[in-house]
Amino acid sequence: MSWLTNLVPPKLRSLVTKVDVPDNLWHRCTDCGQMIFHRELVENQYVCHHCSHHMRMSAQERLRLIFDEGKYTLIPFPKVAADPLKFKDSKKYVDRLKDARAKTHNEDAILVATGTVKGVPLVAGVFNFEFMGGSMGMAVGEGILKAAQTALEKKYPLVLFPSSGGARMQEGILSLMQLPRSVVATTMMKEARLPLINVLCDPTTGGVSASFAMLGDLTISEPAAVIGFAGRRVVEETMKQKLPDDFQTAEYLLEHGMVDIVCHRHQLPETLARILKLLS
Amino acid sequence: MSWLTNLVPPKLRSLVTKVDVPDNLWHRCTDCGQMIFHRELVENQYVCHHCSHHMRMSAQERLRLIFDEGKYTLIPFPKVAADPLKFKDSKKYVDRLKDARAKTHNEDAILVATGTVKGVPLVAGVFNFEFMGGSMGMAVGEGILKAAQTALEKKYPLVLFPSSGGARMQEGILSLMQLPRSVVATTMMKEARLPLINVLCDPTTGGVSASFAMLGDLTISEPAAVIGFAGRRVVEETMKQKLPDDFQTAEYLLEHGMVDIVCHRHQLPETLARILKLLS
Amino acid sequence: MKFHLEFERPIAELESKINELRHLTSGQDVDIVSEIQRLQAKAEKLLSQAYGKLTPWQKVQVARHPERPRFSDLVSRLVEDFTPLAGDRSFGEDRAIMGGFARYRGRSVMIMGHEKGHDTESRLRHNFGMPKPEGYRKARRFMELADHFNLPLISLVDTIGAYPGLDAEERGQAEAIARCLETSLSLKVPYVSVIVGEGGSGGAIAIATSNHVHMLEHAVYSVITPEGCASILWRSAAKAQEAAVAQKLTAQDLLGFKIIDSIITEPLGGAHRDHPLTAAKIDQVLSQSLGELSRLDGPSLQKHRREKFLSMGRTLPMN
Amino acid sequence: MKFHLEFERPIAELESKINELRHLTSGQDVDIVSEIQRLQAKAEKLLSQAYGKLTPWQKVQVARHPERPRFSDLVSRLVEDFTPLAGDRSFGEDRAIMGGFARYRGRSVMIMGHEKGHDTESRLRHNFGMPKPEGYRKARRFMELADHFNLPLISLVDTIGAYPGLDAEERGQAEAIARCLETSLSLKVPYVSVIVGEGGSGGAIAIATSNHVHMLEHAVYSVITPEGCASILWRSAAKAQEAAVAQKLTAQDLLGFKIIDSIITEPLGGAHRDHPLTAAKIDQVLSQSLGELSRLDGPSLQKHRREKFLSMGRTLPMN
Ligand SMILES: [Zn+2]
Ligand SMILES: [Zn+2]
Repeated sequence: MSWLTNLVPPKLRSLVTKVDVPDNLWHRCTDCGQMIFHRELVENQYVCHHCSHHMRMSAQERLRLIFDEGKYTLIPFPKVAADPLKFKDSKKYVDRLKDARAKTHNEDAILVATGTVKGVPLVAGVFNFEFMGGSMGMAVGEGILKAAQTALEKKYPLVLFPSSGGARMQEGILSLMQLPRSVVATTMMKEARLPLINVLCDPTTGGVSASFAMLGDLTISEPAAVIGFAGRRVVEETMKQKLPDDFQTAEYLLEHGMVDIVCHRHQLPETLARILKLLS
Repeated sequence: MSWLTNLVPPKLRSLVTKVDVPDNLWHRCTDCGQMIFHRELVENQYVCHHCSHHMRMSAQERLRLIFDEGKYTLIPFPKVAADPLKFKDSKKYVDRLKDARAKTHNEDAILVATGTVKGVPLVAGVFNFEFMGGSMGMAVGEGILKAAQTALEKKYPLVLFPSSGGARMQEGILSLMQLPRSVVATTMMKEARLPLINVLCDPTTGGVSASFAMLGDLTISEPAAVIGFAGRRVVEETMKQKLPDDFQTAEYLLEHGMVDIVCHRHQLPETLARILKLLS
Repeated sequence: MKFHLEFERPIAELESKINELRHLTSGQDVDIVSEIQRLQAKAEKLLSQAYGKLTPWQKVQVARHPERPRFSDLVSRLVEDFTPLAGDRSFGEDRAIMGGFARYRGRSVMIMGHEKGHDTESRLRHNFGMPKPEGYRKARRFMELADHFNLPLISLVDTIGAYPGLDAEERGQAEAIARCLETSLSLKVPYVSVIVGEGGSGGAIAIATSNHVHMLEHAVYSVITPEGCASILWRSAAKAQEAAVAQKLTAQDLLGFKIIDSIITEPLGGAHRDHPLTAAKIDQVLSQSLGELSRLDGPSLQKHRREKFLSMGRTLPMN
Repeated sequence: MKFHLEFERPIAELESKINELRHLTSGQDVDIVSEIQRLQAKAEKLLSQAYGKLTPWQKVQVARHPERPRFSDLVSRLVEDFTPLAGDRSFGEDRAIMGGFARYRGRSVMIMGHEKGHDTESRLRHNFGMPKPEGYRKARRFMELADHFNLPLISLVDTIGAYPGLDAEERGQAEAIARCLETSLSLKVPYVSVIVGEGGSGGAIAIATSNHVHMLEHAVYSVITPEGCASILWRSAAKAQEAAVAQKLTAQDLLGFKIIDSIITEPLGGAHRDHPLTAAKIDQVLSQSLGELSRLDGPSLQKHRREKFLSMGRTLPMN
């Protein structure tokens, strides 16, 4: 199971594609346990053929799948101070960053790009869960701000795809400050009356859910994505009782009034385009 | 028990003072059942000495108790079409109106007045529950609108004291239209950033609660006042189970986030003045 | 047509006879064909007679007809690209009110309305069209989204009233309705309502505080149900028929009081007999209404709406 | 002082000795009096030494001290005519956040903050200062009221974090916090925060997105509790002390990162030893802060707040 990352806590562990997997590799569905041929999985947009489980995918893959003909333009955003806390747990933060960069070929946990979706131009900000659990630090904050700024300049809608365990603890208080900072970005979009859609991907938790991710004009979610503020285990310890099976899933949030649409990945580009055409 | 009115349904029946009660008359507290000397009751602002139960009182009495030295100026408001539906149940609406006017010496279920409360000038709109259960028809709508208009002209705060079973059924759809009409009044106050306080008196239910009464900048309530949309009996029939004893009381609404302050009648002028001084 | 109201029985019997005869002939038997034509003419005459002089109580029954077109029936015929949105963003998703973005005659709009459901399962799912506070809070979100994106707002009203339950009271039913009214009166977009079936009290006005209010011919709109009115004023719910008369709750009465802007005629025998035609008639009025309103700017639309409600009752004769 | 932290024990023993001696003398015995003075000087020196070099973990303990001044302690000393308001207008009254109108140095303000409570009953009543969604929605009401009436807004922050319960998650804890941030960033009134005790994660920033953020000398402010950080990154909550060091959560660290605007010195031996003096020191800083901000108009205040947060981290050295 070399294709399972161990970097993140077990509950966040998921199927992660490597850039260089051979075509004949098999994956096991993290939900139903069935084996799936790598090529088939990619062709099916990382959705299990057997149970429709939506697996996580890299930011690059998502950009390729969302944009028409897989074409998009990456938008660079300012670099940030590296490791201001000189943080170290069992490993130095700088080394974790180095590893994550090597693994993902991304600078940090977000990619910002522009392109068209079924003909509709938009700016997308896509989280990469493979990059330190998609955690939001200063770089992600800059990415979101740059995404909004680009949307404002071009008068495009902004679609954000969070997939994150929350704030990046290794950046301490600076990561907490990304909550208000990312909300400055959503506020600018709203003041310009440009559409802002969040597509919540698995998982959208912690500081990410408590900031920009809940502030879209519309909130779409991928099926079964985990969405919540406190982690399931923390809540379990607090409540000292078993939680409902569907606790913090997209479907649970829909019933609790937090999500507008739970959308199958295959329908996502069409859905986004339909809505954005109505709002333009 | 001649001093108990039978005009209104039992649950709305309450202690009602007549204009000509002799000083040596006794009242029975509708809550604890203790007997109270009329003069003492009036002196204690219609609050039971024994159990602090806040009894209903006429609009005139309330105006006298709220304003400094009992002095205020009544503000007339436009007359409305009489009985446009030619409504009749066991009795003609026009006759009910005639009786209510004779009994209360009021034109309809609201009085609008201006004066000072602990030195703070304000406009008050006070419901008279004795007048057909304080029901809101066209006249009450005009009263509320006039109250807001006067407040706007004088740049005074507006304090409304609903005590009403809801819309006046005998005016049919025209009474339903008082919901949006009264909300035009609250909206004008807010747009002018003049303070709008509702003091919910027993009862504040039906269409009155579903309009201006819930839209104050601040919501104060008299202790134990019944506040809700659907009547308790209707809810009981819907739920087919016993409701909590304190269901729809002011204290229950405070716990459920709908009320800011439950204020003893004796403290009300001081509380209003303190808040309005802070907001001026 | 699976369900017939009491006064529709003779017509229903006639129609079932016509159907029987139709099965007997392949079109060659001239006698039977002419008999069918004769009966059909008679049925239509009966329908036209019955629906031409419906009593207020019969209108209540027609407005509550289980096959009367629902929000879902109408929305599928009135608009394209309907994209339902969900949730009040604080407690739950209440399907007694549905709504979302859509394309109406080529133009983007927000459309919302009460949904009663059409069978046991969907009726339960939509709580029989009786919203709880989260339904009104969702409606308010729709209003605010319409305003934010400058989209005309359409509401289709069909509810017996707000849900009178413990949970609804607990979570502020009154506040939720009041807040809907407040938001409605501040919108700066064209806002048009159609009373499609029952316009029930606060549950209805919460999403009918609009620039133009139209009403289907046999719909009813009142401050309280006839049953509720009867049980309070007559002390007997059985007096509902009497109350319905006294309440003046028909479209014809309401037009007289200048509470509604127009009456939308229904297909012969009521809206439940022809959903597509009903939708087409609504479409016509909606289109005209939105056309008129789109000539006003935002502040004028807001002012128009407020003045419309302020003027209500003021022009009635004084005695 | 009924409660002593581990590192305060030697001082506490000394103080109890001083108290004993005080009971022995009526002030005539010169030897005892001078002994008391000597011990007192020693106690003060010990206090000054201990509090002059508190470790981050000790600061966490001081910030969590059960006798640390609470919202209620401070509000009664900072303002007059405090009029607490209640309710989120949609679900409930959450006493983990308190607030209302008040008069501060003669001027009307809105003041709010987390309230942890001071004994078992009040701790339960205030849910140990851990807000649920209705608490944040109430806070948003306070913000909107402040904006509506053009009143400066003061927040006193002291929470271990938002309540991590099923009900809180169900009703949208994340949404409620996010919405608080959104409202905070749009206010057009002066907004000043003081981190009084614990500044715990999203639960704190929800009411600390202000124009000026001040912090008591021994308060802590972090993205996650040291225990939570340790259990995730060190895989053991027991490593909390180590995590506290790595997190750089002290006022001194945060001033270095330009996250806070100033440090408010605490009375000798910590805020819990002298509530009135603590309030006086907060008062001084608040007054200066509000004075400065009151020179800006509404749009400038909003812009100042947004730019303050946008600039955070941007001026740090790149490597
Ligand atoms: Zn599977
Ligand atoms: Zn009593």
